[in-house]
Amino acid sequence: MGNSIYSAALMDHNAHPDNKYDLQDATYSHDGINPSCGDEMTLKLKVNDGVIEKAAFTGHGCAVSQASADIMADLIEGETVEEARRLSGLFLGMIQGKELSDQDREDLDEAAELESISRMPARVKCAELAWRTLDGILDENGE
Amino acid sequence: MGNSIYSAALMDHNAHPDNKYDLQDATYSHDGINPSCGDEMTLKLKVNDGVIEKAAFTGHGCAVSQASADIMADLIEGETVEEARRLSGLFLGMIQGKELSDQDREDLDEAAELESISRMPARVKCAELAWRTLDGILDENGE
Amino acid sequence: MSPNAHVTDLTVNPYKADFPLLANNPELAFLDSAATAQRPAVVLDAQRRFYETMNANPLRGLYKLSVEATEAIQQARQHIARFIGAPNAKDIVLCRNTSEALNLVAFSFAPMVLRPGDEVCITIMEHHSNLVPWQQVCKRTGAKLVYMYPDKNSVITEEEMRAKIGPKTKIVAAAQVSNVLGVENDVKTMAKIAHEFDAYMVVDGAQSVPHITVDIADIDCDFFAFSGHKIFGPMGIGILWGRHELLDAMPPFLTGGEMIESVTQQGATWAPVPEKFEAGTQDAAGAYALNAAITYVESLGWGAIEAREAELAKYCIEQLSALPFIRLIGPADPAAHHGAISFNVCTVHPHDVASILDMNDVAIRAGHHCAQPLLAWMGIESCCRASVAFYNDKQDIDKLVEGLKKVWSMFNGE
Amino acid sequence: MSPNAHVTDLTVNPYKADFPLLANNPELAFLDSAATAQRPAVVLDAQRRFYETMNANPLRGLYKLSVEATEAIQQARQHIARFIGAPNAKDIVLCRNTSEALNLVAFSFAPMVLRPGDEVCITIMEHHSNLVPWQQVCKRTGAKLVYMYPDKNSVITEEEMRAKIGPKTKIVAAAQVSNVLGVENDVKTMAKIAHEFDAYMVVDGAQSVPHITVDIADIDCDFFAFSGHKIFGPMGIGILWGRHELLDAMPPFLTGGEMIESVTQQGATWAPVPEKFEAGTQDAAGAYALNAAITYVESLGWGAIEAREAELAKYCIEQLSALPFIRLIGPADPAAHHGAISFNVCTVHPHDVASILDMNDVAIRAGHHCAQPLLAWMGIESCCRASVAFYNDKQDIDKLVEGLKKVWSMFNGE
Ligand SMILES: Cc1ncc(COP(=O)(O)O)c(C=O)c1O
Ligand SMILES: Cc1ncc(COP(=O)(O)O)c(C=O)c1O
Repeated sequence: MGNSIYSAALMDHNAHPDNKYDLQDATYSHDGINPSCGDEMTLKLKVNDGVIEKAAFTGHGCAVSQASADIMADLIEGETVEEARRLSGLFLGMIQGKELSDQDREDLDEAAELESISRMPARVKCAELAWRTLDGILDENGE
Repeated sequence: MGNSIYSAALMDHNAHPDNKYDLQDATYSHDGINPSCGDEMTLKLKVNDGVIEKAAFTGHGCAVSQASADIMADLIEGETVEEARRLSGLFLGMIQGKELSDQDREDLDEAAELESISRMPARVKCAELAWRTLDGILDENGE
Repeated sequence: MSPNAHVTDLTVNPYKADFPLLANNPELAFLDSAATAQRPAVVLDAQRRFYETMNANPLRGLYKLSVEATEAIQQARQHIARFIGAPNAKDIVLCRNTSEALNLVAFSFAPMVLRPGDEVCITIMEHHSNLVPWQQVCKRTGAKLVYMYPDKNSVITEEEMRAKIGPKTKIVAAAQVSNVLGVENDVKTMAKIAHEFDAYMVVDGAQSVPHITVDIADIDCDFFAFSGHKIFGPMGIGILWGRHELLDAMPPFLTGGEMIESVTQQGATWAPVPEKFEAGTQDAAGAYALNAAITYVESLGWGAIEAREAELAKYCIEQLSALPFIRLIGPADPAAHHGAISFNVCTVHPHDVASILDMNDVAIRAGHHCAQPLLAWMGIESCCRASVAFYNDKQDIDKLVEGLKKVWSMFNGE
Repeated sequence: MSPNAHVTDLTVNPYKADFPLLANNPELAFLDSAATAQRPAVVLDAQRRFYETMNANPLRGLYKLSVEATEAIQQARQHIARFIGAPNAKDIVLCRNTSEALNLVAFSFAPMVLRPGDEVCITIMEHHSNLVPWQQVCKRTGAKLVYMYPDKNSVITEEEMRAKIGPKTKIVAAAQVSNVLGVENDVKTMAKIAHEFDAYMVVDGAQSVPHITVDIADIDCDFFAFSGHKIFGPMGIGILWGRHELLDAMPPFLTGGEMIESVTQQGATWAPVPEKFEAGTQDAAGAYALNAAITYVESLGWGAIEAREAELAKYCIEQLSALPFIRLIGPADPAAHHGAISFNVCTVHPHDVASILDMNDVAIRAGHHCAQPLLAWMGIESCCRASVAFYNDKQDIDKLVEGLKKVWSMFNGE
């Protein structure tokens, strides 16, 4: 499974998703769906003064979607809404096959490790689910 | 043009269709159409006491349909309705590729010369038009 | 030695050589034939031969090529009719796929018989293509969509049929073989009960035609649909058979060239069945190649195909049952499976299973299999499906089992 | 010597060798490309390559083959979009043929905008496939079907457009190139006028795409349809392009597998454009081969194709005009012809002409050409049509002329 998408980091986030729980004092909530497989996810954010203080998700999905969501939540917690949007743009670009600069890679941190999924078109939607749901939540709430 | 469908008889009937005119004292009239080309024909019969005293047609069509109609009118004039139906059955069978017996061939007379059209599927409908219209006219009038 | 002994010996595979993709990829275990089958060389040859020797627009021309193209279509209709036991080749309508065929029935036939309050009765195991069109027509006509459910052996019992089909029922529609459970539904009894109530029976044959002998005269249904690409023919061609009186009485669906009798500026009349339902240029090459696919299937013989597929299902289910982390979905009896064998790997999502199997050259499907209502009813979101055809062998199943063991150890290892 | 000098030399034909059917039948003068074109070997190779190396059900699978099949479709969409000047590959909807594409617009889009008393405006020279669907939707919605007529040069003038397109018009639909007259309609001006009145412009590109550079961004139409089989691709695949906002707002047409987002027992939501309009398994092999056909056309270059076809039309019309018994139909100016050249032989029915030409290895079409209202308006029941593509040459035209002389002498000889 050398260059497989199932890296140690991904397997670990999937097995122990620290951010997979029902966030009680969320300000925003949004459902995402991956129609090709029926996987669903509910993303909840606690946003205060333009800063994402907490991010958590529930739902069901494959290891790729679960790990991607968990990594995303880690990444955006403590970031401004604006920065979260930028990171989401970087991530979705990467998954669609855009080259990352070294700076981008640094900014995406662990999320950059999912880059190999861009070469597995069938799994791209799994990796995107959380991030698209993030874009949805921000759009919906005029953030 | 050796074994072509354009026999001398066919060309002659096409050029001089004795039975192509508007029959004035017709008892029955029926329109036939060949949808694949839009050709139309009106067949008129004067039937008296179960005998076809006169048969004539008008309309437009190719040499095959015109000659076939003219030959048919020659053949059925003076025949009983019943006999005309039988002849039509023979003719349509032949055009669809059925073998004729010597007796059948004799009964169909000149119409039997159109047999080669059975090997030209694209022209079968042309040859059939008059005969199908004949069947239609007899059905319609409960003959 | 029975005449079928060699075909049921799964260590021997005389079939793969006929299928270029399989022959060229000996390491591949292709277990997704229920989605689309592979094509034997004779089918690809036929498709090419059409374009190289008889290519012209059928129905339109008066020259030899066009006549040949027209005859290619007529011969295909005749062969397809014989193959499914249809009395008349004229009632074989060329479509794009099963989905389009079923939509044709839903758009053109259903509104003739459905009034507000009437019922359409289908099974919970329908593929979306034999489900969503009925939802839509029920919405348009004010009819109600009623479901039949299988028992614990995946059987829709006669009792269940009689509980759901009744005087309000106008249309009953069911898959002859389920693409998820693999079971054969008793569509003959459904048709009988439907007819007792003057309802019409629509059979989705997409998954039955590739695996069992189909005789629509025996089923006594009113419509039957299937896809060429699932029975080793090309993509882009599907078939609708309908009872002649019904096809005759139905208005056309798609309109345009070839399906008319005559057109004026403000009106049109229609060609007879089947042309009435075939607007525009038909895929004559596809029909010709489908004809070749049926010839190929017949050359193998249904006895051999059914015997080998039964053996494959038996071996596959035995092997999967021996894996403690596999939960089988559908009937436990291998004899009840026709092609499809669905399952899940405990704690591992089907997408991950499929991806990891793919890395091991095993192609299966994972997801909702276009049967979301069935999966929801069974309480699962998705599952894995391995589907077999006669060209599979022991090695394919063994690779599947080996791959599944890897999946399990990756997610639960050490 | 101009770079195109060799292509306009009709005694030289480097193209026939690319087309197996033509290469294998050197005696055949194939002059019916407007009905369906011949396919170059590269297209047949592509179709076969799909089945031999990437055959799987697109969109459904998670394994490599299926991903390749899906990519084959996506790449085809991208190439098709570039080819017709569409801004976004996502708005390329796979259909069976032009007829189905136009029916999709008539069934799914037209009811959104048509109210009783509204008008749909088409030209009298439409193919039945861009005519009967509008008759039908007008009947269903209570709208009126209005016709634009050409002047004596077969031109639909701006004056005529403005006389017929007005505040009541909601949809204007026209062929970019007529399959009978061969003329190019000024669909760009039609679109402009339609938009002045907030109406939508539908262009039938079946006969334009094979002969002229098409740029839908320049035309500024709202929908554009064409068929693969007329542009050297396989049968069974056609394309609808639509403006994204419109496709997005339209309800689906055919429903079933692949076009859904999610399905419950009593309802469903739809996938995004274009999948929303693609129910069931698509002809991925057809899309892949159509992609190859477009690559082939582009490798020849539009300059060369247009130059050669102009020369063919010129030579053909010159030769036919020199026969006193031929009555040409359509514009006298050869430059106005794109592919189709229609005519009649005095006193001889077109069917007989076609049959006799066939005996002389010349394939033309005879009949109403799926344009009965046009023919009725011109006061004829049927006519002959020779249609050329770049792979034709001087010999083809000479054989036609020779054959026509035989026709004449057979019917009027001695
Ligand atoms: C102008 C025009 N429109 C539409 C069509 C219909 O195309 P198809 O038969 O591929 O649906 C044709 C083909 O004959 C045509 O010439
Ligand atoms: C039972 C069943 N019905 C209908 C279909 C739809 O067939 P197609 O995609 O060829 O339209 C399928 C194919 O997956 C199927 O399995």
